[in-house]
Amino acid sequence: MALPMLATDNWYDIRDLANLTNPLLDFVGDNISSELAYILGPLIGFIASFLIFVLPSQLYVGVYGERKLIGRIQSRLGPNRVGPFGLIQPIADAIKLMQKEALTPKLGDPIIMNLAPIIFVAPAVLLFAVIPFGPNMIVANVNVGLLYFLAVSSLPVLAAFMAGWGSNNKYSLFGAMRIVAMSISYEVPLVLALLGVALFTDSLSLQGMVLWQKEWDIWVGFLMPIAFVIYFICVSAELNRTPTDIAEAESEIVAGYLTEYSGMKWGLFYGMDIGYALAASAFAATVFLGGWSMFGLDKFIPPWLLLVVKTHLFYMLFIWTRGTLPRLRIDQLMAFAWKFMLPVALANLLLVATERMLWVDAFDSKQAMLYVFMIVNIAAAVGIVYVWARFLGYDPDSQPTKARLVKEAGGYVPVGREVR
Amino acid sequence: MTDTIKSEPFVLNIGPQHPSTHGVFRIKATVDGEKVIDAEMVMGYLHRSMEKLAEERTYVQNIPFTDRTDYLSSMSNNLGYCLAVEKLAGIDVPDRGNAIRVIMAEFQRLASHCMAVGAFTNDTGAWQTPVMWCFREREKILDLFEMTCGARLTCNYMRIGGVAFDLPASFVPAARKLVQTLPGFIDEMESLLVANEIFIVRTRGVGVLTPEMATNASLSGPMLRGSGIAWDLRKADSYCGYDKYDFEIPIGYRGDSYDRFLVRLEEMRQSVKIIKQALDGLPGGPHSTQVPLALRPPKGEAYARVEGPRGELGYYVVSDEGPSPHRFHIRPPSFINLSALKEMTVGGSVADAIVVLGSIDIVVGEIDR
Amino acid sequence: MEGSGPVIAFWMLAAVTLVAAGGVLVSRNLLHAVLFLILAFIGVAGHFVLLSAEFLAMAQVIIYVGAISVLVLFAILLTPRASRDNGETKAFPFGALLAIALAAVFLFVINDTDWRTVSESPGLAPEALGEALLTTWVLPFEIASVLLTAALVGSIMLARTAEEEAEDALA
Amino acid sequence: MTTLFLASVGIEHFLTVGALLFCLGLMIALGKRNAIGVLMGVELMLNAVNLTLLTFSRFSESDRPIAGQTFVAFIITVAAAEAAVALALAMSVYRNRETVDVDQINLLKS
Amino acid sequence: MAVTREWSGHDVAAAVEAAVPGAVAKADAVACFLKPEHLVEAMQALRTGPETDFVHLTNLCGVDYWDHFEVVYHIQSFVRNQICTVKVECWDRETPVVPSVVPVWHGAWMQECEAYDLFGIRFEGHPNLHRILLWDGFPGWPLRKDFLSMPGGLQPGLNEFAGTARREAPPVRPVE
Repeated sequence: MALPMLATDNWYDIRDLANLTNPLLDFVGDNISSELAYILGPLIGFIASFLIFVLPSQLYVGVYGERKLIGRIQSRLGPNRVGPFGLIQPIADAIKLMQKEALTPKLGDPIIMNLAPIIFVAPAVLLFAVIPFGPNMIVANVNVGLLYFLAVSSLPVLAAFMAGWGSNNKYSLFGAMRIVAMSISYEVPLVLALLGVALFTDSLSLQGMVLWQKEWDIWVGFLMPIAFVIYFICVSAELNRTPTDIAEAESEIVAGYLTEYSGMKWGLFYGMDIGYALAASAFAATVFLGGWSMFGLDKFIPPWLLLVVKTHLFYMLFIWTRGTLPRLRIDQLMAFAWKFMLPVALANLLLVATERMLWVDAFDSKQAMLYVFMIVNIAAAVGIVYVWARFLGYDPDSQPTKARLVKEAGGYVPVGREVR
Repeated sequence: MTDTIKSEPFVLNIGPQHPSTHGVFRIKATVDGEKVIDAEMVMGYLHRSMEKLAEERTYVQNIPFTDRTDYLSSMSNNLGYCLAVEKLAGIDVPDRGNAIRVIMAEFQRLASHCMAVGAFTNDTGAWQTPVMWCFREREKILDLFEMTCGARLTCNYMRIGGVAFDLPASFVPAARKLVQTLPGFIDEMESLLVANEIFIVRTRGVGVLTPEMATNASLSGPMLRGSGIAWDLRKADSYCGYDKYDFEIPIGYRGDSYDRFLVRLEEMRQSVKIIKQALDGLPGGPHSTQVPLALRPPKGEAYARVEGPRGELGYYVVSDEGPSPHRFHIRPPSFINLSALKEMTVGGSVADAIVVLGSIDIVVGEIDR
Repeated sequence: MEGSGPVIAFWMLAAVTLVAAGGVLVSRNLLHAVLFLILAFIGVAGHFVLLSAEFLAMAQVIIYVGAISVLVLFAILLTPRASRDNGETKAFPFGALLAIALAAVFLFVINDTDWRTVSESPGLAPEALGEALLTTWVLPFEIASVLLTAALVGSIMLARTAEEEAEDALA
Repeated sequence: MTTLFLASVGIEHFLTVGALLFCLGLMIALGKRNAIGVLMGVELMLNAVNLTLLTFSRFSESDRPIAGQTFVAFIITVAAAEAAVALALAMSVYRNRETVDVDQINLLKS
Repeated sequence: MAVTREWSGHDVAAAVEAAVPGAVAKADAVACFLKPEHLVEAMQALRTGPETDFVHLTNLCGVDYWDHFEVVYHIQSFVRNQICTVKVECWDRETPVVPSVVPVWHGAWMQECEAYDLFGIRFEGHPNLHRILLWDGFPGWPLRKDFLSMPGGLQPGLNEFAGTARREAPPVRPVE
């Protein structure tokens, strides 16, 4: 697929950092033997992406922003002691964690337990490989980027399981069992939701999806609101964020599979949890929110900056839900995935497939029709959710929200016989 | 075909150190997968033998002990003990003293229910936000306590025959200002949680207590009222002139955890209502009657109880005409409210057990004394 | 397949895959065996990428690593500690002999046959696979979906306890 | 084999890996006592077959190389179904017999 | 003004005598003393009687009067808004035994455990009588008046329980 280039591809044009790295890679390719280039290429890409995206956002917007924002939600200040506005707090935390002793339970499985954080870290970094940051800024433009993302994001579940198993702690085992059971359930509606996107944009590559959205000037998130919401719910379940953080439910099973971890081993889990959340947010920004494109605005603003901003706006949703919602029980979560989200995702897929067929065959790929579809789909989303919820017997207004009031003390008052 | 065998049941220790046991309290739960099939309570980690110690101290010296049983509602504890001794010795309290006692007890109920509601929502998994909001309001109430008696948590404010000091001049305006803002806060909590779908599914039908079960298990307070039994000692046995105030008893529908939560929220509203009336009709006169420091009540016994935030808070005092009580027994509501814990948790999941424990609203200092 | 990149990758992947498979064979702890198995699956997926079948490589990771091995882990968790031993039966030497003999035959055939090969990859995009599945192979495709449904229902029925069946009958 | 064995990778290499993997899987499937262990061996064998099929699809002269990939897709599908059923069977056997040792599952023996 | 009616001991005695003749040992202005052998029966009558209707066991505690123990029950009715005090005397200091009222009120379960823990009063028929606040093997019954003057000169404090003295000659063995 020919990529539409920016106005200039000079190396000093910071709107696309690829302009800067490509001459460097060319130089490497010309002067160094190809064996070394194979090693150097990923290394440069890794360091660049880490510097541009993972490290700064993780430390300063992930950790600091989350703590600051959740502090404001909880009507407190958040970190404000270390450095100006508490900005150096994440670094102070990291130093503190590194100084702590890394404990291993005597009866645990030390190999598995120590291996788990390492296995947990690797996929979080690998996930960013297929996220396009700009027209040329993509580490690996795999033509099955969507599948790659799904495949790699199924690996941390194993690490969490290993952590829970190796700790030889009952709470940890509970957490491991819960995360394994949940990840299988939530993968299904997630894939079905993303299938609709792949169907409509006619691409399995993330860059292709961004280009489609740029071409037709519409965001998939608005075109398929059901898929967007299902993606958000499923991914928050897989990431263990409230309201679905049952695998490390603090008030029930202490910290789930993290109970026995301490020091930097715990720090890796904590940091990479945010790393996964950021990766999932970047994925959502790419697939549903137009990626680095922004209705022509990306001509003037660096596209990678657009993506980063969108990513963090989406990540804010995670923090917001975490700060406000209680946690569901595991059987309720399972029932929600299988009884509610799966049928709704199937209905969405049917709807989207029909529209795609109509759009290509009957309407000859007219842009205006996309906006019509958008309005139809938003209406349909509300309708489908409402109808299916009613079918499952959910009635929001049937619950009393005020206690009954009686004037006089006495014995048992049957329902409906109170005195106001 | 042999009998079907499920996965191995194993014992899960919830506590003594656990984020949701609200202190050093332990449930030995036997679980089968996620399902609790047996629950045994282990307590006593905080036992300080207060009942024994009280037998060696004079009646007045015992008031600070009562602060430290239920450390979240020390005013109510002081009140219950003072009422018992007054009943034993036949001492009358002046009107102003009674009104101040009512104001303090109701503020204490508000502060304690703030903690109860916040901790309960924290147990359901609302990560700290409601707790922090509740703390914010509770701090304001504790500021008032500090203004009155110099202490925030262990107030030691009530005395036999009245209260320790008269209210400072700035108290009434400050209290009025606070009472104006509190209903808004309760509305805020309601809008955050009451109609929250996740909160409802987590608490509806969890830990259901029928009225018969609740009565039989000697429960009291919001636990009893959540099951639909209209029983409030402020109404039934109006001590301290509670019959002068106009308020209502909130009761629940089915006796589940959600009902208990609703009852607590509504009780906060009613407390605000009572405080408003008490502030409006605050009588003049002395705040306390003179009582000899070395009080020697006549031989006999008295059982006085107040409606504490957690339920019926009773004090049973036996006198042998000595300077210290012959027997001093506290009827701790959270201890006795635990009687129904096993019935409520067995059959549910571990997550439900935590919610049930949160809805009981235990204070371990009071359980173990 | 020329060039040092694919060659290095192949040797590394082959080593990882075979060592992991050997680990499944020798590890006495069933859980360690499953973790080795996952490593072997990932190695095979790497081979798929080398063979320019990216779609199938991703499907391999999603299905084998994300689903099947997780399922195996779940089954191990639900059986008690006593049956987590991964020892060998008495028949192991015969099985091993058979397998070694088979391997000898295989290796002989592989090296002795004159394979008529193409040097460059046919370059199959995922679209081609999809088109093949829904045109030429549509009947097997449908049969496979029916099979999956049947397996789903069947495994649920098999794994249910009598107690749960009684509960469902009441509901 | 015109080039050096180590310096270039051809069909033989992939086939060798597939064959060895198949034989290891066979050894596991035939020799393990635990039913779940046996299942792991079978999965490895299926993977080896997949690898071989894809190798032929990539290297063989053919007018329809996609057929190999289609076969692999079907095998993966069937393997998933097979794993689910086999594990459900293991669970069921464990419940009724309290063991997943294939040596002791001998219901048909009188 | 709604005030809970407090029954005098004589009223309770009359009500008990009407239902279970011979169950009352004595009665005074405060409390009605029941005979231990008729305790459960009489309590059941108090609980179910239409006039009495004492459905709620509010408080249960033991009292040590040097020569005998009393177990005090405060029971109340919600519908009739009344409360009364019932007592049982127990004159055997070595092995005090009182019938358990758990069959009547489930709420007595933990309170009887507590009374057993602190006074050593055994409640016959209790489903699971154990030390609830103190640990098993705690020497003596701390709320008894003679706890500090036990043979062996036992004094309160951690040293006494953790040290060697207890291991050599435990002053008072727990009953179980």
